[in-house]
Amino acid sequence: MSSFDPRRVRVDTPMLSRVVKGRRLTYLDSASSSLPPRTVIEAIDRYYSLHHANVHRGVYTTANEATEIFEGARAGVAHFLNAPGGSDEVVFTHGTTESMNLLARSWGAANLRAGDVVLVSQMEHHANIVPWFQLRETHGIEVRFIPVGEDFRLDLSGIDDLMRGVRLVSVTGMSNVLGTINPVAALARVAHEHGALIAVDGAQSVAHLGTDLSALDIDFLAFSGHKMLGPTGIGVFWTRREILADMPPFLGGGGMIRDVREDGYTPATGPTRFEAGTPPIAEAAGLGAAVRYLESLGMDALAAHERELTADALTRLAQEFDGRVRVIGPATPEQRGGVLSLDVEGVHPHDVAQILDQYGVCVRPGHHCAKPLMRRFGLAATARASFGPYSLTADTDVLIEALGEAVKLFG
Amino acid sequence: MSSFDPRRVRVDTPMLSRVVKGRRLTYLDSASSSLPPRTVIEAIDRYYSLHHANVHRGVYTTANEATEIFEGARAGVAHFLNAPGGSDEVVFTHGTTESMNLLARSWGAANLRAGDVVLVSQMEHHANIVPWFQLRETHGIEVRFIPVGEDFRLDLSGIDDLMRGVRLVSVTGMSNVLGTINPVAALARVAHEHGALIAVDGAQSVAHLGTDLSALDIDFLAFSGHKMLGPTGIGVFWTRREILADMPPFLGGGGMIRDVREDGYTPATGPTRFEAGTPPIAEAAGLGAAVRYLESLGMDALAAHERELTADALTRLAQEFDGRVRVIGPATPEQRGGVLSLDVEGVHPHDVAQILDQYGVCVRPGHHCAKPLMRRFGLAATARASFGPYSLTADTDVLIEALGEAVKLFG
Amino acid sequence: MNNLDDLYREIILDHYRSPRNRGELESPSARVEGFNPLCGDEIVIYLRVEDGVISDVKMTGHGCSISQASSSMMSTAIKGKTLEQAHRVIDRFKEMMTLKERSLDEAEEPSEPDLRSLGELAALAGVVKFPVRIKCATLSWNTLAQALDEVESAP
Amino acid sequence: MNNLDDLYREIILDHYRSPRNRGELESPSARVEGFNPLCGDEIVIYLRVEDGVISDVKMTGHGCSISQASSSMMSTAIKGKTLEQAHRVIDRFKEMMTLKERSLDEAEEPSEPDLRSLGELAALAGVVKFPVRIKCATLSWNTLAQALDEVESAP
Ligand SMILES: Cc1ncc(COP(=O)(O)O)c(C=O)c1O
Ligand SMILES: Cc1ncc(COP(=O)(O)O)c(C=O)c1O
Repeated sequence: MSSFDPRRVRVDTPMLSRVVKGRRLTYLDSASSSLPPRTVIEAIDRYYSLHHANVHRGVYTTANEATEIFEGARAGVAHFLNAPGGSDEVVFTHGTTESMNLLARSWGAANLRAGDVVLVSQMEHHANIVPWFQLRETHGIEVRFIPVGEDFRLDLSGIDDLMRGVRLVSVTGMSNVLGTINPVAALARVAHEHGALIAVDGAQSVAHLGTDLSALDIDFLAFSGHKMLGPTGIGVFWTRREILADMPPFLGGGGMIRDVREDGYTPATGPTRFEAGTPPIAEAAGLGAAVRYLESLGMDALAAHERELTADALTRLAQEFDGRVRVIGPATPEQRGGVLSLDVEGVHPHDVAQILDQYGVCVRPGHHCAKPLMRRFGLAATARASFGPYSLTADTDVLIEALGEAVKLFG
Repeated sequence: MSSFDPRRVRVDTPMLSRVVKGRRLTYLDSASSSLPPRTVIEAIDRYYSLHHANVHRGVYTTANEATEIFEGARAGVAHFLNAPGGSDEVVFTHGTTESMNLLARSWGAANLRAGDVVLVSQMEHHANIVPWFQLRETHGIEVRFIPVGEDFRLDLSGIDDLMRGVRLVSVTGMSNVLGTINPVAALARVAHEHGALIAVDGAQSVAHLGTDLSALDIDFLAFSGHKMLGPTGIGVFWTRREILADMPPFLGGGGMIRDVREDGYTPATGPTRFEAGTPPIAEAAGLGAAVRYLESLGMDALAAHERELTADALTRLAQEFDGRVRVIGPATPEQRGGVLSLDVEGVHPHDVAQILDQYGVCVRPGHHCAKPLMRRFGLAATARASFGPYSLTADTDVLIEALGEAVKLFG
Repeated sequence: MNNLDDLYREIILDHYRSPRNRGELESPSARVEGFNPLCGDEIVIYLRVEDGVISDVKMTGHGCSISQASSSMMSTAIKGKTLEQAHRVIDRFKEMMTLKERSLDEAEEPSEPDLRSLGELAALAGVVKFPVRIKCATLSWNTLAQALDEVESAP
Repeated sequence: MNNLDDLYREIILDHYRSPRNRGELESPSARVEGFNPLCGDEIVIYLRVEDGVISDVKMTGHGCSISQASSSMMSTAIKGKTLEQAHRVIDRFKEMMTLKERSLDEAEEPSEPDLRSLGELAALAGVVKFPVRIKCATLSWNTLAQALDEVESAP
């Protein structure tokens, strides 16, 4: 056991006091969205009650306070990521999805020509697929997929062939369906050797493993606040200062300009260029509190905790159900996170989730926005259970109890 | 006096208890961002504490609750706007700015050809200018400006000439600098007579005047939550159901698809097609509470209240300062909202705002993201005071007291 | 676990495990696809209509027990029926499924006469207590309605 | 209103009302533009440097009292000075303006020796109590530093 105490986190998390169907909530859907601690909720509340104002260009006291909270959150995120260039590399977006679109439509549209290849993987979330398909339509790029092997890991055996013509490798740090943790550092080396850049979809990996950008030699990173104990409506796009400086604007509007005349406009410099319109200010207050909270827990301890839970759950699911409950993902806890995609023999994932709800257990049925991956394994859907900092082995107990009912009911 | 009571609103608004420089806050920056009432803050708090989960595809109890809150907010907004097609016409975005970009890049890119004209006005916010400039770069459209007359109103004398080649008229319902309320219904008639469509930037008008979409024959509407007592990070794009059905997707990612294969994707139908990624869920909870609150106040009463305050302020500013404080905007309270852009002779707006802050008065100096308009009137900046539902004539008293100090200090 | 039993009646599980009328029809009078974007359920209905009578019906697709059982039970309920009769079954079934909208706070059991006229299909009445599942139960019915439209509007 | 008096010293208001060295220079040794995106302040500095001495300086642009007074006072402080001396003035001025970073909680008055060596410019010391205005005060100085760079790196 690490020194990290999930029970403290539970006390901090108001949602875990919810009672559903007469049972305390067994929240196993952190891969979809995590439960924010009170400190995050209060940061938002306090912002709206005491410091709310639009940011930038404000001179009055509360506008300065709002700006300090907003820019303080940016600095907090830069610290959390250990970003080599500090705050000037942190762009606030509205989520991983917007961050990936920003990457495709700003950097991608400016730097990729017809025939250039973007290499993604078969286990990507749609957020790291559809924007590239859209760029294919407008700019004629090629989108190529790294296959996923039977072991639920990237099959890199043909990587040299795959890299032909590749200008950007864009992969998820950790699969939101399989739990697979990808070898990002190795992929970064390969990409750079081939003169390509590398983007990481960090929606899961930043939240559950942490990311040290000064140690990891990547070029772009995207993630969401709501998956890391923060609020909805905010995300981050990170890239190195030199790259950011050359990226053309994405969305147009107030804030992202230096000048607008009737005959044209001049974009602003720095992260501002990509933050058109009133930014997510209260959300930044919440995200700032979330990264402080995560830092207080320690990302390593948190990852170790989830690894332990996963190892325990993998073992017990195998023991209890004798093959009737299959986990779609790596069977060993090494190099995988706390995401358990369940395939219950003879029971549709929708029904699994429905039965589990009767026990207050929250799992998510569906394709988890990863249809190419589901197709690869011949599945329409899975029932996905996923852990967070507040998860306990007791959650696995209830999961197993409820799964037992599902198996029994459907005989 | 209308039956509407701003004092009740003040009691409901936590920010108005703030004390700054030993003075109670005199908040005159609602055109930038409005102060949310407790009911909005609590809706967000309650959402995160009791009902937080990712929406859609959820089967478990709290995921259903979250979905109901989110879709309930959509229905609430549809009701607030009296949208003829109901919720199916309401797309949640992250603000007016994103809504205008969605309009330009989805409808605009699909329907406008090189040489087609988008007619905006000289008093537009950058959010309704820069996206069209960007479309000019990529699609070769022409962006034409309706001039603003010396009376600070649209000069429509040459409208027939201006309409040549126009496919879309896109104007603000109310200027965020001048307070001018534009004749949207008349412009809609002109646009439709010429076979063009009309979009309204409702950032100010929806919040301060209200919009009845069943009475107003417009085609597109964009606005922001944070300007109408709601949260940051959410906005709305509205269009008629038939138009929405034919619009191609905007951003790509999860949620906006029906299917994704390795060789392509099929977009979803309805508002969902434009809501890529995890949407602003807590923000929708807050916006839902905001529209309920605004409906309880009554938009007509609210508009009347702000009109009274404006009439009073216009008169008193003229009396007190004998021309040294000029209001850049219509001099009569008819057809104008509660936005007072001040030009204080010999005192830079930045200094005006700084001195006013000493009195706890919040006004915003700058170009208010309307540089073409500022240029039109030969100004680099103004100090803008703007009213909200909680404003009182007592706020104008403090404003005048503080302006007196500014005038005195700079002699 | 009273609630679960309401949803997963034995007859539903039986239709789920052994769906009736699975398969495709060659040159059908109508072939219509249905899709529930929320949970990914898919259905394809093939109808053969002769002299105003649904002489054969087959279905493919995948989905949860509720959507699969509902479509299976539907197929037995409409096979051999006139178009007119099929419309009536659809109406009655959808009426049963919209009870929730009538009594929003608490989904009541439908009254007896409704249920009797629906036969086996009455087993799906418990679905109204699980509002998210209503779409699962109605998918095949909406798709059938479309198929009937197609047949009726054919030249 | 003690605070306001700290910011708006009489000498600042004087320079704001009657800015020194306004205008342009023909064929200057350096012409550099500065811009504060936050409040829109703009400045253009023209330098004439002869034999390592700033023989003339002119400025155009617009901005608030602090930015205008700061640039006006700067122009009188550097005119006739060697490049070397100008650099020293810049350093001392920026030191005064970064006090806030040293004592974050409460901006202290700079210590006496610093102030004396700055002459008139010491009047701007109060700006550190208004953190948002520091950028107004330093805009012209950063622009000047760029202009000196340009002169010094000229072939
Ligand atoms: C008229 C107008 N349009 C657009 C906007 C932009 O709104 P947002 O910054 O919320 O996207 C604003 C507010 O700044 C506005 O006043
Ligand atoms: C790996 C991965 N990428 C991207 C996303 C999209 O994140 P969001 O919906 O917050 O934009 C998710 C979460 O759904 C994810 O798990």
